[in-house]
Amino acid sequence: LTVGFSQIGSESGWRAAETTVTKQEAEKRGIDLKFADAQQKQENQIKALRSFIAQGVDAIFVAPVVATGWDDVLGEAKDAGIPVLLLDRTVDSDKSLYLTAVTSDLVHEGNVAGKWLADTVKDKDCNIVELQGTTGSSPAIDRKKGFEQGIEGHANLKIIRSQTGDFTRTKGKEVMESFLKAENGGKNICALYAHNDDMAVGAIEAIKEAGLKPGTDILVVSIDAVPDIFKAMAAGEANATVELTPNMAGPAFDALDAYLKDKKEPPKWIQTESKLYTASDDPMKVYELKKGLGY
Amino acid sequence: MNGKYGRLFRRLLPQIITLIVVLVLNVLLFPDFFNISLQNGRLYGSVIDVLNRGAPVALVAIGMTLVIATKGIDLSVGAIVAICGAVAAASTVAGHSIAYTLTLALLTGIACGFWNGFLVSVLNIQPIVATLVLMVAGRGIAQLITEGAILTFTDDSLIFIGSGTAFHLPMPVVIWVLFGAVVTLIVRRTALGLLVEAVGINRHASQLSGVRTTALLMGAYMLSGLCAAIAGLIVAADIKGADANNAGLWLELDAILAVVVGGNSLLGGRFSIIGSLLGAMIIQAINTGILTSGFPPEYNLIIKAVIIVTILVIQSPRIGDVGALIKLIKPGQTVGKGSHQ
Amino acid sequence: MKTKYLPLFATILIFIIAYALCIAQFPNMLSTRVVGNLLTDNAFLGIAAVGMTFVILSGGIDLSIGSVIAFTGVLIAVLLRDTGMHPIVVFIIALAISTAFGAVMGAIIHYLEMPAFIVTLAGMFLARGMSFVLSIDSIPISHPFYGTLKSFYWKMPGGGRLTFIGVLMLLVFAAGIIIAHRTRFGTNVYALGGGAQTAKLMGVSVSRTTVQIYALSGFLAGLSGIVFSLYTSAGYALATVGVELDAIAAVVIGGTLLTGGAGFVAGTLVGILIQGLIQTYITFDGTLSSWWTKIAIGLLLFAFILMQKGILLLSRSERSA
Amino acid sequence: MMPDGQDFILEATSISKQFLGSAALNNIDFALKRSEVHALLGENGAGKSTLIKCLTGAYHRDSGTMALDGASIDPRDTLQAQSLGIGTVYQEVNLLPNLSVAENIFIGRQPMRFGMIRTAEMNIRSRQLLAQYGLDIDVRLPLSNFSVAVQQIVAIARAVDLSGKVLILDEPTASLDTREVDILFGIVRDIKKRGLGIIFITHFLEQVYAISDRITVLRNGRLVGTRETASLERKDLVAMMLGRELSEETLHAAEHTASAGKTRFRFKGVGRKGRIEPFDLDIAEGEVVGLAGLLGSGRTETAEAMFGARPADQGEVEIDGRTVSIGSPHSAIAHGLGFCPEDRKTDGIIGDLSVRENIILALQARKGWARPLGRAEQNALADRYIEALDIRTDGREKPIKLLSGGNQQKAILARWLATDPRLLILDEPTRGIDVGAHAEIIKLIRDLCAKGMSLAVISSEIEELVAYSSRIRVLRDHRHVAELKGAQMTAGGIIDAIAATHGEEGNA
Ligand SMILES: Nc1ncnc2c1ncn2[C@@H]1O[C@H](COP(=O)(O)OP(=O)(O)OP(=O)(O)O)[C@@H](O)[C@H]1O
Ligand SMILES: Nc1ncnc2c1ncn2[C@@H]1O[C@H](COP(=O)(O)OP(=O)(O)OP(=O)(O)O)[C@@H](O)[C@H]1O
Ligand SMILES: [Mg+2]
Ligand SMILES: [Mg+2]
Repeated sequence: LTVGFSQIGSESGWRAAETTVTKQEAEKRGIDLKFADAQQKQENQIKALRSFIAQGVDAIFVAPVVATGWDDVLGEAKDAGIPVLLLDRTVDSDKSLYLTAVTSDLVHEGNVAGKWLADTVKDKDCNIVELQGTTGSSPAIDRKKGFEQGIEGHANLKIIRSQTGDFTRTKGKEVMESFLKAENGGKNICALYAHNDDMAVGAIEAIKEAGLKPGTDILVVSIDAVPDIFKAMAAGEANATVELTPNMAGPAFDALDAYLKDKKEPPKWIQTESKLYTASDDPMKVYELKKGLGY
Repeated sequence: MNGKYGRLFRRLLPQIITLIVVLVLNVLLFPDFFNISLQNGRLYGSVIDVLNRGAPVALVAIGMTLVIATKGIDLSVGAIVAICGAVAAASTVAGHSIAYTLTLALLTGIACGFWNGFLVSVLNIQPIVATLVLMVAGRGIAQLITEGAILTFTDDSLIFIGSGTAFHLPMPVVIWVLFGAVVTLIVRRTALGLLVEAVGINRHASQLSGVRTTALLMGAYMLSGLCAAIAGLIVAADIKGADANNAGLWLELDAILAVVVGGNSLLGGRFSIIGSLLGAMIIQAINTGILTSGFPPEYNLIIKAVIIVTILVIQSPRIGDVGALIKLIKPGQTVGKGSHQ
Repeated sequence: MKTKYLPLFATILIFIIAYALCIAQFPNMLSTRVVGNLLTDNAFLGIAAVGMTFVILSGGIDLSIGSVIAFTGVLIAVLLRDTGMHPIVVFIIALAISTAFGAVMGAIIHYLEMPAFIVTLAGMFLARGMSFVLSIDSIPISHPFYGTLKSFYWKMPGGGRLTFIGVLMLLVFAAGIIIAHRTRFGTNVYALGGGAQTAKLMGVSVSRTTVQIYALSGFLAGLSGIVFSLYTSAGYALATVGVELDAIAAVVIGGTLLTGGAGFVAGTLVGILIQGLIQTYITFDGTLSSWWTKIAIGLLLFAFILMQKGILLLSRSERSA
Repeated sequence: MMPDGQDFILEATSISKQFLGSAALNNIDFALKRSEVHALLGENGAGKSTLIKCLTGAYHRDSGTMALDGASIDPRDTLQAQSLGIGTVYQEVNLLPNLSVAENIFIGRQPMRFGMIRTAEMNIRSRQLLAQYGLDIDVRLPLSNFSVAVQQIVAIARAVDLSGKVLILDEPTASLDTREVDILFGIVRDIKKRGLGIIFITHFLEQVYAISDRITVLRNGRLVGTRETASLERKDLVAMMLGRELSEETLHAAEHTASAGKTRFRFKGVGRKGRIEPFDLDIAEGEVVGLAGLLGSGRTETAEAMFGARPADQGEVEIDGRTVSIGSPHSAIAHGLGFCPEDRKTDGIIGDLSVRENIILALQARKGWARPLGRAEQNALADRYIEALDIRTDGREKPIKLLSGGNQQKAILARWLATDPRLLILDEPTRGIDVGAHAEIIKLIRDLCAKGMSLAVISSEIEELVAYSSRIRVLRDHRHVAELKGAQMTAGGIIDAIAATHGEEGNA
């Protein structure tokens, strides 16, 4: 069985882990995985899909970089009789064009983070600063939306500053530094919400350098659950993270298997769990578990 | 002596004025901009942030200035930053000493520069394409070293480079200021500066005059590699980890911008390292200003573009030449000034 | 053989050799599907690269095209979503804006004597920023006219499709070749690349030509944006990041000198095809990790440049011998 | 005589032009008649080229008025001047090296059909045009494929073709040999008959007397006067230009006595495939070897092979009896060689650098980057040569590209003299240099030889070669074919030796 996998690229540790896990899962099942890295470009993904079709693979996995613009190429795959499975993000094409989508719910992730914060601070007034992901990317848009929904109805919670940190540690740290300066040395800030853990890890450094205690003076909540955030959590410097599992391929392969063997149509959306981790979840243990996954 | 410094000052006046204007804008947006306090034995404040965060661009701009002076360009610096950060991280994680790690990282940078220089000066490949090769492949090499993950390390002496303090200043600030001063002195106290300028203006004529153009070009790219390596160490040490995916991303554009805002011509020839360093600070001051201003991030790029265009229009060789501005508005009119031969 | 055409022939030769090598390894690559894909997938890049060729021939550079493509796409999507205008009207508006954008950059470059690199870099920031302001979300386009345009294709024997946008790219290249070699504007572009001062003394209107060149580049970037919106049926502010570098690489691989004055529009087409070939090859291979993909692209790029140098050197020494 | 307004085709009154404070032109009046060749003369830096550029819109004059055919004109750029019927050849060959010869000739006025250029037609017409100048080349090739001389002819052909009323030639003959000059003059006389006015700038006084009807002299940006050529004595003309008399002794060089010392440089079988056939050449201390030949005969190639600019691929070089290898200019300079190239614009000046930096460059390169010349030392060197060679500049810090052509040439010469070479190779050293300076340079060459320096000089001016050479090599078709010594060294003898080649012009 040959499966083509069009990955977005390798812009973060999380994605590297997803790639690793996908390769591991394929190997486990004896599947020949054709891997294509799109360097963050949709046009490259479309090209890759077309090449897969031209090669005549048995199925295609794609982690779409953006939701729109897939109708044509998915149609071509359908014409060629090749099932397409979406990993980690979905597309807004007609549902008949793909077999299934294995994704988490990005809005839900933000929501979980928001809810956690609302529950944690209770009635206390809390000024939140937000580190957004890359402007225009769907996780940035949806995680922002979800978080805002999560804190809705809590008038004491207020997002006072929101700026992009491009999903990177360096920018996370730099932007946090400017937040701290702008908000009275950080004394106005009660919590930090970062769209991914990497930015949170960078921001934690900035908070420490400003002479404040992350996790105590400023609460830190973020998304992804990469190993390094658990280290921070163990040190009491981060408070919560929402897991985005890198194992999207496992369920996808299972669905594909069932479909090819028994012609069993899987559900159109296989949602992965968005698990909340806090300091009470034995962070060091999770860290050890996750360390080897290629994050 | 006085005359010499007077000339230098006049040459840098536009940059100094621009920097002041940008800083004043920052103060208008954020009155506490110039507040500096001492925190844990280290100066703390937005201005210090500008100096500190501007370190990678400033360092890379030093090498880029010389490369541009030779009529070249180095697009690979961002990738070299990633490679050297990854090399350093991998080396400490493997348990090597700090001296070994630093040497290895810096040599790697120089080797990358050597490769670029070889393509440009010996194989005569156009600089933009020659360095494009490493720009594309280099990030892959860095990812190969870290396997796509962020390679974190805990070696305190390495971390010191990024977040340590010397003379109450963050280490990156000390490094770029010192390194900039050393390179400026070397280039200006020897004949190197003159020879580089000659090569950049007319390579063939310089060669016929006995200038070793190949070696000089090679040297310029190697210096650029070295600068990128130092920047790579700082970037990695700053976050205690090597992020092969994002370290130095688009840094080449910022560095080139810094060189040009610093008043250097992209066509090669006359150059000023101090100008480029001022340029780097101007750009960082803009970036920091945008971050502290509190505008939504959708506007970041527009603000940056508008400020850059404004700066360049003001620094344009045609400013003061009101005619040019009028002509821009209604082309067809003549300007009462001679064009140069 | 005329010296002038050597780089072009060298590039074509390399492409043929490389394609043959690919087929030897993956016989599947000799299919009309692959050929059709090569044209369709690179249509937007090719169109933008034609504009870039003119800019580079004149000794300039245009870093804004990637952003302008994205901006055009978002603008079209927004206009189609929010107004009842027909796509053709929207296309005209989009082309007018992108052309004007290019013309203004050209005017700034000429009249304020500022380096093209920086002016177009600012243009790149500005166009990208404007697309964010228009919409940070990706906007789908579902106008029936898009369906109509996409339904124009010729199914080649073997299952490959010769699409509307693929053919459009070829037409743009043909037009580009004619403009470059058969019009006064074309000669003026080469003249500027040979030396603006001299060109001026010889009576070339440097100001008009410069503005026209960047306007043309803006126009083609806009056209490329239309093609890209057809290709993806959407407008997205983060699309086509870094396309300018791909375009520059294609132009240069195609044998055009970045210093200006020498090169061919036709060479750019080969450059585009070579880049597409590299990518297709890597996908067919399918064993490379993300990082090895990058390294391989870099090395293949290098190999092409070296081969080009080699062929040129060989043929030169043969002639002088 | 017709009334004034009718008589003059081009009239300029009180033209002034300032460059950053220094006045290049000061209230110049200039009038060109129909059907006349008007020589514009003056020392290097007198303002001749600047005046031309003001007349053709390349520069914008600060003040003054112009009239063409009695109607007031104000050309905004060269394009407009061209469309008014003023064709110009500027001093440095101002053509586009990357365009084909035909495109250079026809740019902006290509034959068109249906909005498209008729390339074939354009090529045919270019060929026909150049044939009038005895040039039979492939006009489809890029201009850069051809030597400066050919480019010069192309520029002239283009300007002549363009000019409906006025033709301006700024030192068109600087790199042409006698045969080409004769052809050019034939054409100039032709168009003069057609009623055009011709402005002609040169430093060759024989040419002035051969072709011109009237002479206008400039000095230091001021008008000295306009005279009928027929009534102006050569000696008076020189005095007008220099503002002083030039002694007969310097003007007419005395016979040079070959004081051959011991042989110092020995080039044995040096050559380069496809460029220059292997040749033997010995040069003794204090000797001047002249290289004569037609354009494209391989003189420059000889020089380049000797200096390692395009290293020889065969033969060997001995200096003082020891075999050395010269693989690059750098090693040549280390061995005491110097080379002043013929194309000063592309191979000589470093445009944006100052006169001082240009002068010290080769010396600095020889010393290496680590041993910089002190500023005081640089200043002293620069000042010395500015004075010795009479380089007209507002100061040693002026960018060399802003100097007049002849002064640039002198600065390049200074660059090499500053290295104190043992063998100096000069390729057309006196191109574009005025009479006064010309005499100075010839004197300088003699002095240098007397001090023991050896020289190899390439020049298209045969008189000049005779004046200072100890021996003269004659080249033909990329081969050294004859050597003339002593009594054989007369202008006639050289021309005969060269003429043996005539008919089968080197086209390899
Ligand atoms: N663009 C410029 N900027 C400043 N000075 C200039 C410029 N162009 C010319 N000059 C100066 O103007 C003076 C006249 O120069 P011009 O070229 O007209 O001399 P010329 O008579 O043509 O000399 P030559 O015989 O050497 O060609 C010179 O002193 C020169 O240095
Ligand atoms: N009249 C001509 N017709 C055709 N080709 C020519 C002519 N003159 C020169 N060339 C070409 O230009 C090339 C370079 O000539 P080059 O100037 O180096 O020769 P040269 O002997 O140094 O002459 P000079 O120094 O007088 O210009 C020659 O090899 C020849 O191919
Ligand atoms: Mg002159
Ligand atoms: Mg010659």
